[in-house]
Amino acid sequence: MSVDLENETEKAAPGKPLGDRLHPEPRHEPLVFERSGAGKVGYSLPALDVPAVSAIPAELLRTEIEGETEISEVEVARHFTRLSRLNFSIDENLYPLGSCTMKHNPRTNEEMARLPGFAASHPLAPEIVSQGTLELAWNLEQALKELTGLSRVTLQPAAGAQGELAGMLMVRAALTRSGNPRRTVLIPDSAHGTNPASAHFAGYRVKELKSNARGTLDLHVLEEAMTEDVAGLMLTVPNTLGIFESQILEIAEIVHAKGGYLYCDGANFNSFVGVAKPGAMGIDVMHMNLHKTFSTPHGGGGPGSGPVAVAERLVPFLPRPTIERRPDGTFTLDFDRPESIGRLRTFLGNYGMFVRALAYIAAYGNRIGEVARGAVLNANYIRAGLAGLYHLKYDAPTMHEVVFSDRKQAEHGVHNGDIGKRLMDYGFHPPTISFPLIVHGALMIEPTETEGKSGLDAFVAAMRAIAAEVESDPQIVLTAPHTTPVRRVDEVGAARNLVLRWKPQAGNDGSRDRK
Amino acid sequence: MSVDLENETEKAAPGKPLGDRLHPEPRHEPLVFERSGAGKVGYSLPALDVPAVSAIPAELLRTEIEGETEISEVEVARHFTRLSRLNFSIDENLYPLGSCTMKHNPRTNEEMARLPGFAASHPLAPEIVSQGTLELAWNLEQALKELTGLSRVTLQPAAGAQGELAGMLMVRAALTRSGNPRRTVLIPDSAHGTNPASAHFAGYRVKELKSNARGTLDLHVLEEAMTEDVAGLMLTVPNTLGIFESQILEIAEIVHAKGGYLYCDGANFNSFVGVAKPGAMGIDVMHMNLHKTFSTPHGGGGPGSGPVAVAERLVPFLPRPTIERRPDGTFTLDFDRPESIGRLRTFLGNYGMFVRALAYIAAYGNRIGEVARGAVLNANYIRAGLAGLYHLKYDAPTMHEVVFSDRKQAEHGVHNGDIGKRLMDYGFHPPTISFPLIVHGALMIEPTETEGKSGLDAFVAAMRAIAAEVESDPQIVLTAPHTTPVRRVDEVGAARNLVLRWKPQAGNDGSRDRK
Amino acid sequence: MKFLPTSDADRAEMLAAIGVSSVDDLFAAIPASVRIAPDLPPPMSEIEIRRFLGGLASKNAHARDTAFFLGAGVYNHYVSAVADQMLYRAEWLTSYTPYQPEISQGTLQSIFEFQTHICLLTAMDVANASLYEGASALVEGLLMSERLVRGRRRAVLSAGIHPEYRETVRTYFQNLGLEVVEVPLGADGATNPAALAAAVDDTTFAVAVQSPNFRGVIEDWKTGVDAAHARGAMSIAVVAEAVSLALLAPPGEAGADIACGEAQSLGVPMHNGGPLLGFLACRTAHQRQIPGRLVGETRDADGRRAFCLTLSTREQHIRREKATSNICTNQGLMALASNIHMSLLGKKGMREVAAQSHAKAEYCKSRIATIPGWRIPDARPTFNEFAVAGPVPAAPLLDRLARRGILAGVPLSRWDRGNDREFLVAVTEMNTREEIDRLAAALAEAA
Amino acid sequence: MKFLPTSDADRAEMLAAIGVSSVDDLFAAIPASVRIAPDLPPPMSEIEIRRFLGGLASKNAHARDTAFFLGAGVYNHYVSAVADQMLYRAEWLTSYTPYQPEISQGTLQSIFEFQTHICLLTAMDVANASLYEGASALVEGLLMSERLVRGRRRAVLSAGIHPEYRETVRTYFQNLGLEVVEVPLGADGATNPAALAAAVDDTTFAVAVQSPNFRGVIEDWKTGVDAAHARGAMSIAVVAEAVSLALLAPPGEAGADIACGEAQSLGVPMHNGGPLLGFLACRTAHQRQIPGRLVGETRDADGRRAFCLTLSTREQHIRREKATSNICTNQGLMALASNIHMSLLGKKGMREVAAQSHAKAEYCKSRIATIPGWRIPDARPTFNEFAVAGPVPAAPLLDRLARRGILAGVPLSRWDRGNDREFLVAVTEMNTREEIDRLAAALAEAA
Ligand SMILES: Cc1ncc(COP(=O)(O)O)c(C=O)c1O
Ligand SMILES: Cc1ncc(COP(=O)(O)O)c(C=O)c1O
Repeated sequence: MSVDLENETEKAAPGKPLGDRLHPEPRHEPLVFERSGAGKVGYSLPALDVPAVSAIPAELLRTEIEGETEISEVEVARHFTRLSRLNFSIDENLYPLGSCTMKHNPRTNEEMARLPGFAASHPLAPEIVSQGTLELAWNLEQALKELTGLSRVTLQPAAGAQGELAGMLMVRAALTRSGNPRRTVLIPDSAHGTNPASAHFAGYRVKELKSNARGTLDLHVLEEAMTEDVAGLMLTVPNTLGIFESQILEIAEIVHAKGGYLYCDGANFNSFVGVAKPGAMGIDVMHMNLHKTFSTPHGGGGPGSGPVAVAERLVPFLPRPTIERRPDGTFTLDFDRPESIGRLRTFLGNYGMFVRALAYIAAYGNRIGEVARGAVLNANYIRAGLAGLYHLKYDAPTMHEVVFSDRKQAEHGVHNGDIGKRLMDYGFHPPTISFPLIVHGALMIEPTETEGKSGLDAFVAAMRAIAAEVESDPQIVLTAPHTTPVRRVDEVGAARNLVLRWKPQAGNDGSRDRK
Repeated sequence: MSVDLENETEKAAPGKPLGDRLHPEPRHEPLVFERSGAGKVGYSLPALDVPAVSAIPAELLRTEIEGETEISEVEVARHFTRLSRLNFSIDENLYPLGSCTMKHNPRTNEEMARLPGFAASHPLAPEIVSQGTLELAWNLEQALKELTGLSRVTLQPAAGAQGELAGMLMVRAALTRSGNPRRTVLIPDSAHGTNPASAHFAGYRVKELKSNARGTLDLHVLEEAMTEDVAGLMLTVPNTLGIFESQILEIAEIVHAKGGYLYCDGANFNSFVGVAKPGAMGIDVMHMNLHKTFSTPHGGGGPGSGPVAVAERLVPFLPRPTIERRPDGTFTLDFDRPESIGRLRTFLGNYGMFVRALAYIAAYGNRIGEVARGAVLNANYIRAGLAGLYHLKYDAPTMHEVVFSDRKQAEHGVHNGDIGKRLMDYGFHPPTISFPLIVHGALMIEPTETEGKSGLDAFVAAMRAIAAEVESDPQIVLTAPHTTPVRRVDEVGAARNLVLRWKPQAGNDGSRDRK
Repeated sequence: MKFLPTSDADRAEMLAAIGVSSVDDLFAAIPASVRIAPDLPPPMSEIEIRRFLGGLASKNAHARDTAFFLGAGVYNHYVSAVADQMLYRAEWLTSYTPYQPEISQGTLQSIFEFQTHICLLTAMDVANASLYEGASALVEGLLMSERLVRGRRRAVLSAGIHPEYRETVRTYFQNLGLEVVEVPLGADGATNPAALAAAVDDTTFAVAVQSPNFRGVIEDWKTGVDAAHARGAMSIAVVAEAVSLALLAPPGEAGADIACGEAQSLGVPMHNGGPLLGFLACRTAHQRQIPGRLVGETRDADGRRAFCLTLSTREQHIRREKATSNICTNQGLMALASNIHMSLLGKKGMREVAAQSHAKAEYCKSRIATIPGWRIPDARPTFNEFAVAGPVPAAPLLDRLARRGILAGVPLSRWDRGNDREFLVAVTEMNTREEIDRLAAALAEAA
Repeated sequence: MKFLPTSDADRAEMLAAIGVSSVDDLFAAIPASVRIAPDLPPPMSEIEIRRFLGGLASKNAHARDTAFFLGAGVYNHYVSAVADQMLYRAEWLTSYTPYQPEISQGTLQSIFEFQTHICLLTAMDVANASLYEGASALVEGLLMSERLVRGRRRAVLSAGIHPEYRETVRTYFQNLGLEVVEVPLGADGATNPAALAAAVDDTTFAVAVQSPNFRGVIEDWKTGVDAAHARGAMSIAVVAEAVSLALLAPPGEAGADIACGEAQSLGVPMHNGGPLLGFLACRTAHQRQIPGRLVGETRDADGRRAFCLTLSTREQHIRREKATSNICTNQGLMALASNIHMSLLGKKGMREVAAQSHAKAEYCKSRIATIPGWRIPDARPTFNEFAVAGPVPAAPLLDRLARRGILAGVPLSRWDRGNDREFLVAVTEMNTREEIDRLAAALAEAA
């Protein structure tokens, strides 16, 4: 806006805030229920071509679904298009949400997943007419085996967290067979929250291991904790600080020496996929997030897919069924797995993600290590660009993400959350700020390999500009964002005064938009 | 933005415009060429599986395409997503661009048009493996015949303007066969520019007919002009003022009495489709815009499709080929049409639009008159809402669109273009302002039937608010828009200093973004 | 490589800025012995990927090229092109969990609307943002119940619950010291109220019943509610065919404490069994024990309505091993698809889909019932799926019919080896009378 | 009706506000005698539309389920999923011609980029925003030439120009007092320079030559340019297979005044022959006579780069019968598709597509040339399409092969009844060697 106009309109409508005068349109989109109106319809169905029979006794029937919509297709299309425009996305700009691996989602993969032979197929169709779906899943397992260097893979878990649970249940089953399931699982204090939660749901107590001053695990800390009551260690590789445990081989030895299992949280596999093999590191079991490393889209919070790769000694315990290739080249499901932990969900898993992930792996083939190389290069470039301006608690070598903190900015009363909000004004998504818990005021930045130098430069420039604003103009950062569809949202108020749904009330169903 | 912050940041960074301080991100998207960089690629191809032969002499070969892109898929996806977000669209809000019929585009129709059997089919495949494409086109012709009440339809013209030309060429061919092609075509002064242009390219001189004070054609004006040197009258029904020529039957009689043909510009068919039949009105030939009445998407300027329906006596002259159903129910192309005007383009026409239009007609079926009823209701509702505030030059009954003018606002120095720009700030697309030429300062508003009452109310409220601003605060209107991705664009400068393409220069190919 | 936007010149500049001479230097922390390149084929081009995966896709029978009667937890219902194409939008497809509300209002509002739809359909108070799918949703419902009724270790499940849901419960329960009791179905195909009540005791924390049950039979929610509440246990209503909620009395009205299950049939394609769409709804009193994400309404700094994730102190990223669940990523995009679908269908459409599915299933049932040698074993009313028993082993017959383009049903032997004659037939608004007649004719031939 | 968002209550309120009692009252101006309801079937639901049109689609052979060698103006080239899916975005799909630049910068910048791509490929100075397709693009090029060389009435066309383009020219010319002279091809399949030059005289306003010509033969642009310029006529280069521009010497370098034709093969699916993508490029000196829309670069009120439609005084909405063309709606969305496609392929990819198409065509040619009874009639080099002459009538043979899943080519008898033995075979990067071998084997069988 030009300064002239500011004066001009100030004269014309004194007292009214400038923004309101210039931008009269309410950016607010009513709830779909508030757009409802009696008599409108958004669907069409064929006329019933059989007798309109109901064989259901009246007492088992419901009345009208009070409050449900009556709305036209036109309005629904517009509603969701408008809503979508309130979202930030990878295709808008750099999305450096650490630990989330927000990379480009290839569109071919979307096309493939929507082929009727996949999207309109049914998991319980006879195997003789499902050979393609089985072969695809089998192929994906082979590829993940090769990339992990492990013996077999289950594709069943619906996301990383369910993969963790599956993995720990297999560990427990193996230990149980050896006579003692043990009681404790070791987890470093830098780990993601799903690790302790999953260990808990596998029936274990969690013992937290303190990271050392380099952000990694001290061998003597591990040695001390690693008793014969410990089922295993859940290690994120590289860890959530983006630091690779360079003593990984020693770590594995210590765990194995006590009969434990080394679990790898593979959420960060993007930093070494195709470069190094977890199996060779002594890892016994590892989940992968297809929605991270293998670029299946995050979809605003899923669906994900969390395959788990295991070493030979855990194979008997894999979830049921496994996918097998018969000598004649046909494929079949094997339910006859007596030591299996059972199933974690219905059917084969988030199959649509398998299609996308296999397409992704095929596109890279034996050059998939370039993913990791690009990711690590980019994170290090950002680190170089911001070093000195933001505090780096742990300065060990950075892999795919770098975790700064707000320590310098906090002196001016500005915190990591504020910096994140201000980044929005610069056109970027904030970094992860909610963890790792061991970095107070964390700014966990993961650019991924699908960001080019000019984008990284712009991001670094924005972070530098914000660092300068914190000194010259902290208020602008503290009150950020200024340019987003809504201003800073009251999250405390949301939790205090819970409103978790819309409720039909006389008059608000289809009545005018709420302000 | 809050007033507090304005003061606050003004203190912190005096002199710098507030908007720049709050909104530091340049909203500008570089050209795709400016994102290029040596060594990047955005495609993948299979390895060549035949010998890498070239049989082309060196002098017929080119060197590298200087300036062409080298860019990754990731960047291209982001570039076009970002660019798209600079566009207004129907799915964002009311798009009342008069004469353009910006209605909802059903998504089923997109799905159907992309079926491989249509989108990946070839117009020259043998008819024995193209029966589906032929049958669909034949079906569309039947439906358009029924809706127009005329005898046959050619689907070939690529848009309305080409349909006009096809229609006038048929008129000319018929007259030529009767011995005299005649020299003149009559066109009311309210007509769209394509009418005279098309008449011209059909080899006719144009004689403009002055509209009367009611915005329609006076019978005596027509009678006087309608000599035996006149090939026909090109009439838009209803006309571009949204007014139906209630003397249409008398008009037809006058034209026919002199051996002329009545051409109907059917761009406004949306206002009476399914309600009345042009054939019954005495219309001899009429084009339709599938991208208006039949909801095929406008695509930012096409593709369109402009089928032409004709009365029996023009059938021999239809473009070649026609689509025929054989007695055995199979379909074939008939090229053997000796009196045909020939062809206007390759193949059958914009076939993808046929698929969409047929899907649309099928969805309404015999209830298609509701389209017209809704469109006319909505236009009249807007008229009622704005009457008095904006000047209405012609107050004859309104069909699907209403044409106000800026006469009242011009007294305050505000013109139709300014009002349109200001509407953008209220979240709406401007009305058509470039025509009809007989309304000075026109505001030609066509809401279409796919807009609900709440949207119309919001639009009326915005127009009323602007009318008030024009009196209280004209500057804010004159300098509008204020909230769009770019501010008011210098169109005069563009024409004066023509820059019609990017040019490769040493250093700007892949170099940093231009400001 | 088309997904990598770094030119050679850029890479060189970046390495210089970092201060290393090659990208490999950045991997120094990884022991050399484990740096092993994968043995994979060379990169495949887009054209080859389409051939490769298109070829695999073409080997599968699917709902668009067969007469299709498969169900058993995944149903072939109508999905509008609007819902389908909306998911292509990058703003929905490529965004993350909406941690940052200022730039995620689209996703947040959509989840809020989804939560509302689920509440309206189930007649419950609160619903979460989605769970993985039906089986794990039941697990979460059970674990939530256990937290709410502390000290009890036993869950009573009707055997009418989908067998894969029950198997999943056993997987999750096996190491938590929790016990499952299954109550077999009566001869009429429904849960026997007396048998269910008898299985519940003071150690029972939850009673779960599915309706329509796995055999398609409509259960009375009160059976489970009464049995549970009589002993102070939580009552869980399980739904595997959510379309039924539009026609049948909802669990909330019958007093269920938790309603959970699978909402795939409300707008999500079958996807060969995943991604599906788990849901869980409960009473306000229990909302702080609900697993998974929740979106709440609030205000922004200017006082405008806005939405954000809320009650996250229940979740793993804050409460770690004490969280209500380990779930993190859920089924966001599928919840969006379902929100769009439910919004389009609305009050009347959801009911009409349900009513048509039921009427067509009844027609199908009556056709099969009259074929000599075939019977409908369950006497109780069904919704849109039912068991049939034939004169020949089911699985080989179903294979033969599949080869002829009829996916006639799901053999119960898949979960119950001894039961080799029965299979489930599911019918929806997508089936035509002609297809049903074709199925009946094919079965008649087989008899 | 799901496309109508007006509830009954809304309608009543609206009628009241308008002051009429029924919607029918608003149609009073239309004579009652012509108000006739159409005799159409009842509305079809979305499910039925999918069945109806899906059924029609399934009757057609197409490029994804056959060995595909059809061309003759429409080619089966690779289109990336990025280009395809981008077109779904409402912002591209449902917007109008960008009359209002402040809210149309996306479309405007894309057109500006498209114009640039066309200029780079053709080596011309200026290109427009698109025309309908190749044939009408040639017409526009000719009419533009006539305006620039006032007073001349004759156009000389090589017979190597696509027959449907030539037919279209005759349709447009018939009433404008303009004359067409066609110069037959030489026995080697190329335009004969001497014959062409001889056909040009001082009444000639333009000379048009197509390369690769309709038989696939590569012409030397200089043939047309020299013949035209020798007599002061405009030289028009016609392109029907735009992929060739990435490999062959561009018309601009040879001195052509206008380059025009069909750009479908650069990113637009075949669409059964439409929508396609006409283009026209010219010299700066002639830019004020160019037909169709043009986008120019300019500034906004804040001095930032912006784009807008420009030189609209050439166009019908301002100049009416004196406009450079009657075109209004053009092929906007296809120009976007092509811009995305060309941007993705870029410098290297466009060349590689062209080189692969050529190499595969050469392989195919050499395979067919060795089959007894079959010959390649044209001696001159071809790009990716060529005529073959066989021992049996072409059309029935092509029908037989089509039934076996091989769309082997386009019979020349379609445009030239007497020529019943020849057909055109087009080969692109989409064809595999296996398909080519299959084609050769099938032809060998037929011999
Ligand atoms: C390090 C880490 N571990 C585990 C998870 C859990 O994975 P998911 O969200 O797929 O369940 C995540 C992601 O959110 C993560 O970042
Ligand atoms: C009244 C009228 N006639 C003719 C046309 C030309 O149609 P088209 O743009 O499809 O060529 C238009 C639309 O632009 C129009 O509004």
